[in-house]
Amino acid sequence: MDRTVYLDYAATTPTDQRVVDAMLPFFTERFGNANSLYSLGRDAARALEDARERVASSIGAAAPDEIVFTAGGTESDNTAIIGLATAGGRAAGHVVVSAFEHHAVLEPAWWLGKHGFEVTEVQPRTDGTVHPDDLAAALRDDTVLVSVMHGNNEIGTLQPIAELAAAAHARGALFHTDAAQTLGKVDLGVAALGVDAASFSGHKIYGPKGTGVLYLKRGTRLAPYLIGGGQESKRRSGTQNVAGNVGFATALEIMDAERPTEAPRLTALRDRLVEGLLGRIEHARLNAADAPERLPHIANFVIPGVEGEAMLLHLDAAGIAVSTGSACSSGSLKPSHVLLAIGCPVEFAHGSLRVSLGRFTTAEDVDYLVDMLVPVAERLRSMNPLYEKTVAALVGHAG
Amino acid sequence: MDRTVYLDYAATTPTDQRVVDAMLPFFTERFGNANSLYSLGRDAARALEDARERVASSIGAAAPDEIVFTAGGTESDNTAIIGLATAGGRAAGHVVVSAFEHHAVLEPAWWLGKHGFEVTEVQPRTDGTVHPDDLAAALRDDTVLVSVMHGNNEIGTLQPIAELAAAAHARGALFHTDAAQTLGKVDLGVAALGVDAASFSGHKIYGPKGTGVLYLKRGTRLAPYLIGGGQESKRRSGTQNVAGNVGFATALEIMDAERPTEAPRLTALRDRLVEGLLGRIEHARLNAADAPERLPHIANFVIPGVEGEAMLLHLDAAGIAVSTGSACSSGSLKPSHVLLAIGCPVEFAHGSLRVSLGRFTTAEDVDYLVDMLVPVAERLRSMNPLYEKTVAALVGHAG
Amino acid sequence: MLYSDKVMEHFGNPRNVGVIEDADGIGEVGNPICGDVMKITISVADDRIDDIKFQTLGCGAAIATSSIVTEMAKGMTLDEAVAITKNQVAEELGGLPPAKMHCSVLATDGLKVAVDDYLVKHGREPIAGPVKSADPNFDPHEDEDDHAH
Amino acid sequence: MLYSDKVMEHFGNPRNVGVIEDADGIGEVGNPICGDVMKITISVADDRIDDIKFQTLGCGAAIATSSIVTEMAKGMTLDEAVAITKNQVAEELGGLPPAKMHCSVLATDGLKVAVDDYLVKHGREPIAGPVKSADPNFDPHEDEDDHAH
Ligand SMILES: Cc1ncc(COP(=O)(O)O)c(C=O)c1O
Ligand SMILES: Cc1ncc(COP(=O)(O)O)c(C=O)c1O
Repeated sequence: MDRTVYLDYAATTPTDQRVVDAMLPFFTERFGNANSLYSLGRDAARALEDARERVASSIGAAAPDEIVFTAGGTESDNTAIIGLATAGGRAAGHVVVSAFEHHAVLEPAWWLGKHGFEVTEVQPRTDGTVHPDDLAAALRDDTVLVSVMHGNNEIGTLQPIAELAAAAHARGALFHTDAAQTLGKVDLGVAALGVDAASFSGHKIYGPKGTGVLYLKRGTRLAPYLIGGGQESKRRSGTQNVAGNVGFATALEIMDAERPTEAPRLTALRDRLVEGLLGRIEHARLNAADAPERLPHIANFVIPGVEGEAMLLHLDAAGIAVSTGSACSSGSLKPSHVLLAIGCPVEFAHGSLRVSLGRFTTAEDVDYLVDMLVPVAERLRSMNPLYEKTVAALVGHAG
Repeated sequence: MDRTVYLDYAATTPTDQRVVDAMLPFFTERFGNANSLYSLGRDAARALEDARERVASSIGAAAPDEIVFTAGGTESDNTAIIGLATAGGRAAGHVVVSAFEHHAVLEPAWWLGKHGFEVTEVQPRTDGTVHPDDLAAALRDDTVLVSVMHGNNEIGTLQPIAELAAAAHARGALFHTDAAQTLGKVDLGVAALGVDAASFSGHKIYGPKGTGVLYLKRGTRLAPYLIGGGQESKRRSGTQNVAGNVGFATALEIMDAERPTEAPRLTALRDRLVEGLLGRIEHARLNAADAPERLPHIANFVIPGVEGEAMLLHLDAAGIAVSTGSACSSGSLKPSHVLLAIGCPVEFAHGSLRVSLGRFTTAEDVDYLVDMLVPVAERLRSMNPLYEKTVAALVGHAG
Repeated sequence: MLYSDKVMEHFGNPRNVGVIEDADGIGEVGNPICGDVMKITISVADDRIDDIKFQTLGCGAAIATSSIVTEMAKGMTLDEAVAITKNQVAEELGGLPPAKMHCSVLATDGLKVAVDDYLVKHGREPIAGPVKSADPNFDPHEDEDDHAH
Repeated sequence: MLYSDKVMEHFGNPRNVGVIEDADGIGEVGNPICGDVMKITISVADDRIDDIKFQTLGCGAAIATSSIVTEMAKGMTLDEAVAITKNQVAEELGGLPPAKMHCSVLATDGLKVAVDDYLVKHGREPIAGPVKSADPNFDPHEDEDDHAH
């Protein structure tokens, strides 16, 4: 295979060389423990605080101490959901999450549901958006926490966070958003969003894997999740990953610097992809096509009559990396809970294709994907014993 | 300041250049998400599984799937303590930990104590060792979990884990050990130790910060702590830090390869330090001096009449990095819980000095520390309004 | 989750794809809700599987197990074909990831149903015992621990 | 936790270290169990602090605050000296880490006790109100959240 085309930037990104360069000194030279008093430790602490300030300033936090460094989006989400709900020893209450959250939010919400809390899942509508009215209807007097993600990782729809947060606050609940997919990709100010907490992940923004941030608005009580030495002002224990956190801050700054040109470039590429793919693959559909707002870099399709994994493997043989459903539960037989939540029929959800573009994507890459997908879809459909039935049903529906 | 002498290897280590080199490709080139199906993802998965096998083989695990990669010693400890105690939905029971565990074990044990469990802290004896008889006396019919650290991070004493684990097993309890300080530094076989779970940290073995491992014996039930995408066979969610985990495995292999020469070298340096320091600093004492077994690289002293932080800062001015108490709670006014647990009087515990040696330590470094400590101790004692009283008390005691 | 080379080879170049017109036996198993559907058609001569073809909607393992089972069955007596176990299919492919073991059940089930169909159509005794496995879409992850923190 | 340059400068080169023989007033505060002990000796002339010396067992901040408080107090009237607040001490040092604010209390307390000692010894009215702060070893971390998971 000659060509390699990576189109799964929503799953993970390469660490930018500039980020690696910024991290390198902290492995071998500036390796101190940021909690040590001597000069090597103070140097590490200064680098860490500098990284904290840079992150705070990028997301418009009121102060650097609103930034807690974690080991990833999952840890940030777990900490936020369980830590906010149980802060101050609270052992009961009502929690609302959207039904198409990442599992890093859903699982801790379900955990709460088994441990004294009641959990409501708000359904997004078919446009891939959680509507403030639907959230308002789910809120109760004893709702303590609401979590709705900023940008959905599978279908790329943006949620009206400011309105949702206002609705939650109006009922006295805290509001958390999982912004792992939006950080760096859209203008993101925590004050404008009006959230109490937000989760971010380094490896989605060309930073290192195993790094993350939890934004925690000043005065927001949190039961820390990782406990021990009391680092991060007692909000997250464990020796800080100075290199990783410097990498996170550096990656974010690069995103910020390049966004003015990068966002429109990706949007144009995405539109080219959508047009090309829908034009050439019969019966293909763009999921959540009528979303009011979407991320520039994610497009999610249903290719009826085709199974996702088989499609992926054939595209892989052509050097193309894309994903079906979410990347984190490969081997799972379950169709994407996100697609089901927005009303995609389960038999089509098995044939979903998520394409996500990034820093190194070109128009040729996008065209190549479409060119390669045409024969793959044809081949798999010809092997599908039910394909005729499927098409008949589709045409019936569409009519 | 001309000379820099790092003598705090128990707090953290520089990442070995060979480890950095092994990690580098995984940032920019081999950056796939290990859960992705396509070739870049499979490549990452293979590197991850390879790292898992190397770690498993180093610690003598029965199979690679006994290795769970985490983001550090703290996360491994939290996961083990809470995850083993609450596995299968268990909400009550008795847990035993030693009183001089790292806070990454103590805090989750205390958390369990507030959430349905009963917790007993076994006191180590003045030799810095938890005696199997003392553990046996603490065990009950409803004891579900015992955790005693392998090597103490402050005083460097080794615990008789095999005997302690046997005692726990005899009463039907699981046994976990925090081996963050012993991994790579002593021969460590989980089968010989007979433990059900063990925690390790990358940055203590010249690997990257923010990496760790939880060894989990096959068949041991665990309630996962970080939850979400179900990575690490559902035992630890979050996109795996492939670079970091490869770094961990590489660091461990280097430790294993060099231990035959490094352990005796460090032991000799440590003995030289103990002799030099006790010979030249009046009234200084080695803590847990009569321990049956100790780590080659840690020595902990009490310098009566001297306050630890002030001593550290003066040594820092001479380019020396050492620690007092544990590194993770700087700013804390509390004297080391470890020293108190082994019976060190609180007024002396404020004047503790932990020196920990490592790969780049030379005899000159050790001598330099002693040379610099002599005037520092003199100066601080001369500023201590109670020094005469202290000495009188000491001489009385000693007599 | 990594597939063996043999799985990938069969997935990329599946043998015996298609439908035998006027087949002697037809087996259709799975359903699109679960994401796996397999159709096997066989022609039988002298109680041996003379020709066999499949169509499969499903993942890489589903296609590879379908392919290999047709290869294995071709030329076998009906009794031999029916005796093929899911473990033999997996072994023949150099192993399957645990999460994908159910696919080999799909393949052996499809074959059994096709043979059964032939037997019934020809007025013979159907296969003894259940033809299809209880739950070919058994999810190996469902046995997960209760999360507790 | 980072000290300001000024803290480090006073820690490294503390002013007025020692004990005034035949001091007019002596203040001793803190205790070795808490790890902080400070002794201030003053000589007084014309109701002014003519000379002042200290000895301190304690951390960097304890030594630096002791040093600066002696510099500040030297030449002050007794009333002025007694009025020095912990915040003034911290400010004069370019700030103190939150965990170390209690050290500035130790320093002002030591000074007050020494002045009080002088006043009492000289048959004068002692300082109005409590001389020592309630709890100079107040731990700022004790207000931590309950951990819950
Ligand atoms: C929306 C969302 N939340 C959380 C995560 C988890 O982040 P991480 O992989 O850093 O744990 C991801 C990506 O995996 C994500 O896309
Ligand atoms: C004995 C022990 N356990 C746990 C830890 C915590 O490890 P980490 O810093 O990787 O979270 C440390 C070191 O900080 C340690 O020395």
